[in-house]
Amino acid sequence: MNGTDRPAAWQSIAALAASALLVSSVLVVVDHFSRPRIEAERRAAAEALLAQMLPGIDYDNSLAASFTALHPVHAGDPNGVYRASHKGRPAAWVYAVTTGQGYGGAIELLVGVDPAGRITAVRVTDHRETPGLGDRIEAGKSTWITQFEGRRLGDPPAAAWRPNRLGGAFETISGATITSKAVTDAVRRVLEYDTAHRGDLPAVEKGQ
Amino acid sequence: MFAGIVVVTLLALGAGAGVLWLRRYLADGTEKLVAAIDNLLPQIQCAQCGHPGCRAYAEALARGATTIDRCPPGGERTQLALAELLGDAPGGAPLPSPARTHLARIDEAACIGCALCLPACPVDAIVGASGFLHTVIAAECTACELCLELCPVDCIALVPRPEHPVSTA
Amino acid sequence: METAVLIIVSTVLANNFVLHRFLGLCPFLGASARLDAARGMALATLLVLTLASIAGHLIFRFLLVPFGLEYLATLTFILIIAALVQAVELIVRAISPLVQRILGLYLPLITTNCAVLGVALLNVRQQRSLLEAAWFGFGAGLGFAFVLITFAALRERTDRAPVPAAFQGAPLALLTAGLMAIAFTGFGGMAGD
Amino acid sequence: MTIRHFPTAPAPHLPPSRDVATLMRDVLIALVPGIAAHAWFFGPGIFLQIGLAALFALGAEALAARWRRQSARRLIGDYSALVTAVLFALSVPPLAPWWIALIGMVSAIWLVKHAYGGLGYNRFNPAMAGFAIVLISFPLPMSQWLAPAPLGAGGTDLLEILRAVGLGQLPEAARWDAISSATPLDLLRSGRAQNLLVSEVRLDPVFGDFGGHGWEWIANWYLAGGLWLLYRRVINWRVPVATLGTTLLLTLPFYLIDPAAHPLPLQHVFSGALVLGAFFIATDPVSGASTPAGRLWFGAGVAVITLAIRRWGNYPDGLAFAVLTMNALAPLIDRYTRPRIYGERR
Amino acid sequence: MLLEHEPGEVLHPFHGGLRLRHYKRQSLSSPVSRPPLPARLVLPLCQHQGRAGRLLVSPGQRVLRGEALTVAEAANQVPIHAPSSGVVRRLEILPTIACPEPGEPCLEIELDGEHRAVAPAVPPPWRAMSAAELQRAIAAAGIVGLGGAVYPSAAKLLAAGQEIDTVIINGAECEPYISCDEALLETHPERVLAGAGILARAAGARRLVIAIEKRMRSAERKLNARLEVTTVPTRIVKVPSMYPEGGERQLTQVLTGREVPLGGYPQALGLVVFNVATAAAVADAILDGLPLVERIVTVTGTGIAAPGNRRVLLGTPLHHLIADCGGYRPGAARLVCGGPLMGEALVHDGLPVVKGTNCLLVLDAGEIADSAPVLPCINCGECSRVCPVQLLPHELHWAIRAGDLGRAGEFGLEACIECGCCAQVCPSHIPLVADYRRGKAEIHAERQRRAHAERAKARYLASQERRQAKAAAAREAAEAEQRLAGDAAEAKARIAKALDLARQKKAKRTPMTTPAPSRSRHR
Amino acid sequence: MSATLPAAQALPAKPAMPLAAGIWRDNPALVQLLGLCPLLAITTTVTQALTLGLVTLFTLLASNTLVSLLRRWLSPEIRIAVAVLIIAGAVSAAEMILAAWFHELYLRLGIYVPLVVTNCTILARAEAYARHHPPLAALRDGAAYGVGFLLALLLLGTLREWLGHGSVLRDAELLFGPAAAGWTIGSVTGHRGLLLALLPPGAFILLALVIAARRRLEIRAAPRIDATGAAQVAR
Ligand SMILES: Cc1cc2nc3c(=O)[nH]c(=O)nc-3n(C[C@H](O)[C@H](O)[C@H](O)COP(=O)(O)O)c2cc1C
Ligand SMILES: Cc1cc2nc3c(=O)[nH]c(=O)nc-3n(C[C@H](O)[C@H](O)[C@H](O)COP(=O)(O)O)c2cc1C
Ligand SMILES: Cc1cc2nc3c(=O)[nH]c(=O)nc-3n(C[C@H](O)[C@H](O)[C@H](O)COP(=O)(O)O)c2cc1C
Ligand SMILES: Cc1cc2nc3c(=O)[nH]c(=O)nc-3n(C[C@H](O)[C@H](O)[C@H](O)CO)c2cc1C
Ligand code: SF4
Ligand code: SF4
Ligand code: SF4
Ligand code: SF4
Ligand code: FES
Repeated sequence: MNGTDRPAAWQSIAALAASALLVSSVLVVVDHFSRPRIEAERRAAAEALLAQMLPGIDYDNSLAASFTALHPVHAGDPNGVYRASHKGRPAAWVYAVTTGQGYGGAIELLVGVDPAGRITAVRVTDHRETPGLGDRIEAGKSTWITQFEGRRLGDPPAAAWRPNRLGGAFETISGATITSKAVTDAVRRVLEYDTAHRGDLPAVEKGQ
Repeated sequence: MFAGIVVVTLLALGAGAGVLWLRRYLADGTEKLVAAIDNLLPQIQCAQCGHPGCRAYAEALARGATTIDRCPPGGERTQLALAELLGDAPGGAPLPSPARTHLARIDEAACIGCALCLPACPVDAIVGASGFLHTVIAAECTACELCLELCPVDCIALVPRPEHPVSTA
Repeated sequence: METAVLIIVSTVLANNFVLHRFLGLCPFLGASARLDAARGMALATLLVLTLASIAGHLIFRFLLVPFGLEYLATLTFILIIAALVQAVELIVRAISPLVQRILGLYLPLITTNCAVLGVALLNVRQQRSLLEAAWFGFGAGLGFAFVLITFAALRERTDRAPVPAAFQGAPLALLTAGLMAIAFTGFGGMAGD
Repeated sequence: MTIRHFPTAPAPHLPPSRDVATLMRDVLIALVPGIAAHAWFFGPGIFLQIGLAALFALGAEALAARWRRQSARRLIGDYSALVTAVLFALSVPPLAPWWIALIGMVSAIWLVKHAYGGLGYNRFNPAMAGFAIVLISFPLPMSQWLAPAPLGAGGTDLLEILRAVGLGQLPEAARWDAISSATPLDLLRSGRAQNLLVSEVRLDPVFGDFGGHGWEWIANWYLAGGLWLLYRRVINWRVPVATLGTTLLLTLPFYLIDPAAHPLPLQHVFSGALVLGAFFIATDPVSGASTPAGRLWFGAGVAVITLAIRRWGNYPDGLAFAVLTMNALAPLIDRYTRPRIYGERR
Repeated sequence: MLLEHEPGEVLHPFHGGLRLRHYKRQSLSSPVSRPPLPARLVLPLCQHQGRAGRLLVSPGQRVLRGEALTVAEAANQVPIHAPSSGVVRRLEILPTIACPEPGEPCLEIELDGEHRAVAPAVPPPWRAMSAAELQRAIAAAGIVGLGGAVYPSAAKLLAAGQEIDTVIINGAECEPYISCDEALLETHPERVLAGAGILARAAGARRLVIAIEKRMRSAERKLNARLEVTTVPTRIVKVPSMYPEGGERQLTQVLTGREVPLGGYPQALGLVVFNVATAAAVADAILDGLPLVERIVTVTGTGIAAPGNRRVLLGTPLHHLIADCGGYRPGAARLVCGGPLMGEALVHDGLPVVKGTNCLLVLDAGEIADSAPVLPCINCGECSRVCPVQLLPHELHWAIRAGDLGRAGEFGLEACIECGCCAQVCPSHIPLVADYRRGKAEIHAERQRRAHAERAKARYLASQERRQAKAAAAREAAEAEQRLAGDAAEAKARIAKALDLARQKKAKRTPMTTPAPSRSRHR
Repeated sequence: MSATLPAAQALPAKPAMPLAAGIWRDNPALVQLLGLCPLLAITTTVTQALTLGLVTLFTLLASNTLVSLLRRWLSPEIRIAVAVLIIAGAVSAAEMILAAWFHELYLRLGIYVPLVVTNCTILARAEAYARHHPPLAALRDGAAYGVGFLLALLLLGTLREWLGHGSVLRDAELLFGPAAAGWTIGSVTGHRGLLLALLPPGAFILLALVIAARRRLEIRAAPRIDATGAAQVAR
């Protein structure tokens, strides 16, 4: 560190710090301009998925903010719920549930239910099923998952809440009977839970 | 808002200072590396690498002051071994060594016994004394060629080593 | 402990960093031509990945989050990784010149190994705790080391085969990586991500 | 007296005792009983699959020979492509459409074998790599198995088989009952997911005495063929013994502790591809380990991974993946299991 | 070292090996005879592992049978003797079995057909001789191992500091076709026993084990009938026929259950192994004063009209010998010196018989494997299953093909005994042993280079030191005499100039045309 | 923090025809095998490939220009450290912009956007070229190599999307706005393609085939480049 052509240690550090200063200044500016938009986008993205769950339902609260964790007692009980409200009155419920009966492991689902107990939509949020077979439960991969819309307990009757491959009323994904059954079962369980416990759920508070 | 600038700058300062501090306070283990490199060199001591002897070349390599392709006697073999040790890519191929195949021979009829070649041989392979005939010890000559240019009567030449030395008397 | 096992099964087998997450491919291809080189690289990366995972977590939690500076994660992480790599190199050199000889060459290369930055960023995005982050970094390193060493031993054999000209070198290495990835597909589903 | 000249050659100067083509031919012969049993239980579809796979494999081999400027006759004459084709065909469902064989064989022969330099140089088992590639790419046709003969009516009709394989149309009548039926391993898995007891799962008619119905008999015939290969010294005892032994060893404790929740160890051995794999697939010399101890490790590894995938993985059977994984590890295993040299102190 | 059992009391297995069909009957059916004297003999000066001795004769000189032609002056030298009487014609480089191209220094003797011998120096009774005297006598008779290794037999006994406890006589002739040892045992069992006894005494051993193959029943009977000839306790052991049981390491393991240490010799275990023919040659030398000038050679194979064993003078041309065995059959396609597994194919039959020549094998086209194409190694592991040294022959093959000698060394290349088992069973028909020979030669050359470099380094350091000392002395002297410090600087300048000149010359020699590294290592 | 560049990455500067070098002869992805992680990870659709390619191009341009501008002030001690800082800054800026205006794409690309920092091509261009050349030349060099990388991404993206999904340019609206929704060629849903192409093993294998094909073209064009020569070209 003593030759004339090599800078002293403090000089190197200073140069480094100076460039760090410059670079971070630029980033601070970029952040200043992009931050509001990013946050808006982030919120919108979170809402968008939940909004998919409630087609045709009017609500005026933030679904993402309305989440309440539930404590499953039995296997198949939902582990959380989003509550939609319209003008202060409950408009719909979106249950989050996990079933362990998938082919490759746990399948996580959202099940939307309207006040009449009818399913508004079902979406898979996470799963480990075989690509090409079980993964057709994803909305983006096939329309299979939409067949639950409008169904409710009793329609079809409880005995027929299973894939047609197993003698039920629902379509089966070919080559993935197990997956189909797991999802069908899980949806039925949510409806049963909804019927039994909806009254116990806390109401949507103001400002949520 | 300025927190970002401060944090990054401080971090850069801290990291830079820390590394420099470490560098200053910790010794390094170059010695062993030099020994390892030296061990791979052909020990012909011909100085064709531009350093006075193999050890000096090893030191230069350990410092990173030169490249691994400077030793012609070592040839491709040495270069690959050095590349392996030092993690460099083998570069241009140096000239292959004549060492295995050749040795210096003094034409005894022409030698005038000037002894000029004596000090040039890095491995003391030339025996003789001023005014007497000189010879090269075949077993020791590394064919480095250092002696060739020094002979005033051009009596030293590199010749192929006899392949099957027949040891009949 | 169970988390640790799950994380390690996941990072080594089911979601291997190199074969399924595509992190650290440059050294995977670059340092796998010889087995001993691969061993050195594997060890060095294992060390740095674990340390970087922890350091990244600490910086994020105690420096960036309190000031709302999450957007500076990339910048600060790369800074800290580079310093870390240098520091590790210097310390190793001081403690044992021998280990330095084994690791020394590879340490500087690690700065540009995207697995290191990747592991720090993934920790943040997947909101791991400090302990989880440490295991994750370690598991990622193990996964990297495992496939790197295996791959290097394989390449010692493929290198001596009469491979068609168009496939020599990189294409064959990538093909091999692809077949290893196929083999590892079997482990899919064995652990979460 | 004139001096007479002779052409020279390196020692030894005895006629060779065996050659590669004989080895491969022996493997093919040893597979015959198993194939016959397969046809008996699952109908003649298997012959069609073997024919198609062989056709594509030899075609691919011939083209590769042309590109690599080698003699196609010599390449095909070593029969190794045929072995690859037959083992592949035995792994796919008998009603799989023809392009499964095409894609599987072309990738096996070109990508897995010739890109690496051809016979002797491939680092992965071509048949298993080809199988894994089509399994991952086309899970649907690859998971549609026929029920074994006494259980299902469909599938044995030649015309329907031709339609299924040629056009990808599954037989109408049999669509739900005989085709796409779960194999015993599938049932064990789904049973476990639903917390059923093994005894309950085993009530399903696809189960036989100790393996899957039909499957167990096919496996028995593979076993017979495998033993013949052992007798002929085509394969070394270490890989099959290690594979099957490890399977039994690993599953026995579970069964002893809780027979209701865990299948009989023999069940593990005789369902799926384990017997075929232990004698014919894990024994592929080229892509396997070659040291004596290494072969034991290789076989044990195949068994452990197969069982782990059956238990925790995404696929009902894991043999192909297990073999491929161990293929990748084989050079490393070889490296660390060098036998002690005569006179060497350890 | 205590052994649980005496050597040969209990037999032990060795790893690998081959059970081969033997084709010995063909050559054993006729008695051992002598071919007629040839017109001239060609004697390579060096017929063993080591160096030739100093030449004692000059062209034109007349020599008698048994007369020494060279004399040993160092431990690794062994003399040769004239097998018959005649005139030394020339000393020239001539093709030999060891070096067919270009050849090695040989003496050519034109025989006079009289076959006159030197008057045998009447040897003292051997029981009166000390071990050292016996060793000297064995050395002077030019005796080397006739089992194939042609290592000087006396040198084996000299092995410093090692107590020899048992002498093993190796009659386990395990290669197919070769039958010269069995023929010897059949015709001269007492010679073998006598030689064995002398060797035991020369070695200071207290036990003798004679190992023969299981099927040599009649030889066993004959040996047992004459056991009194030896003077130490003697055990005749029949070992199962399993190639390469005749290898001394394998034989040691079979007889004692112990392995010869890697890189060592049986002497390390207190054993020394000699071939039966070596023992008989010792008897000839010590009892009759006849040095090693002839040996029994098996001439056999499907390409030979009348296979048989012949007692042949060293230096006899091979074609002379073959003619004596009825000549070639029509299909003869390959001429091999040695057995089918270890033997070397010869280019022509004009080469002379030497001490190590135990068998001439002529095979017809149907029996050789030329038609079988060489395929790549399929990793089948058969080779390692049969390798008696427990090597991984295919790994050696890969390492050598890849030019990675270090790797080959790690895998034990130098422990390979070149028995050929691996190549015999290889389904891909890879000539593995040829690879190993090449690899060993390269390792040997590399080791020579290394040793040379080490010496050069030492000499360089010494010269540096001396020069510095001289420079320092010169400086001191200069200072003392108040002269300009000229010498040292001048010397330095001279060296610098030398370096410069060399470098310039180097530069002139460029541009370099060396090809780039040839192996394609992708990275 | 001055990491030494490995020899193989400090590439010789070839001033002539930078565009040809960047795209074909020294293509950073296909020949130098740099930045393979993003190349393999995100090329399941053309849209993603294009986005990441543009981010990389942007970063290369920014870093090459800035390093070239600063080249007189950068001492060897800190040169690389500063270059890394600049690159990280550029990438962070790009990341924020992406997050703000192309949020869905930002989510899909995940950590591979910030990982552009560790794409060695960028540092290699800064080290090998930008620090010796004036800004305009450095810019041109950055453009050549950036476009080369972008084209490799696009090629692999097209192959994988086409084989795996049976479409090209699906989800284009995420990058180009709603108007692009109709740009998709081929079917969007329901197609059962070669699933392997979309999965990690397929990515490796397809890249291997692309590189082999490129190699083959090269061997064809110059028949005298033998096997070893070709192997050396592609490290
Ligand atoms: C490679 C492979 C992947 C599979 N993946 C799934 C899956 O994701 N979901 C599922 O329910 N079954 C899966 N299976 C199980 C089979 O498809 C099984 O035959 C099925 O559960 C029963 O057949 P079916 O659905 O046609 O009646 C898979 C099977 C294989 C061979
Ligand atoms: C593979 C192999 C086979 C051998 N076979 C025999 C044999 O059959 N008979 C024999 O006497 N020596 C055989 N030898 C030589 C022995 O190892 C040993 O050198 C010899 O018996 C020592 O006796 P000698 O020095 O008297 O020749 C063989 C060597 C090798 C490497
Ligand atoms: C099915 C089978 C199992 C065997 N198991 C063993 C065993 O466990 N241990 C053993 O030493 N030999 C066993 N053998 C004997 C071997 O075939 C062989 O004789 C011996 O182990 C040497 O093997 P190698 O020639 O491959 O080295 C077995 C043979 C067979 C056919
Ligand atoms: C005992 C034995 C088992 C074999 N097993 C396989 C196999 O599982 N898969 C395969 O493709 N080829 C197999 N082959 C054939 C051949 O070895 C294989 O195609 C090579 O990998 C091609 O280089 C086998 C050959 C033998 C002798
Ligand atoms: S060129 Fe090689 S041999 Fe000569 S001095 Fe230099 S290092 Fe030694
Ligand atoms: S004799 Fe000449 S060529 Fe030989 S080592 Fe000495 S100086 Fe070099
Ligand atoms: S020749 Fe060497 S490697 Fe081959 S079997 Fe004999 S000892 Fe083993
Ligand atoms: S016997 Fe031949 S083919 Fe088999 S492993 Fe040995 S060398 Fe390879
Ligand atoms: S791009 Fe991931 S390590 Fe280089």
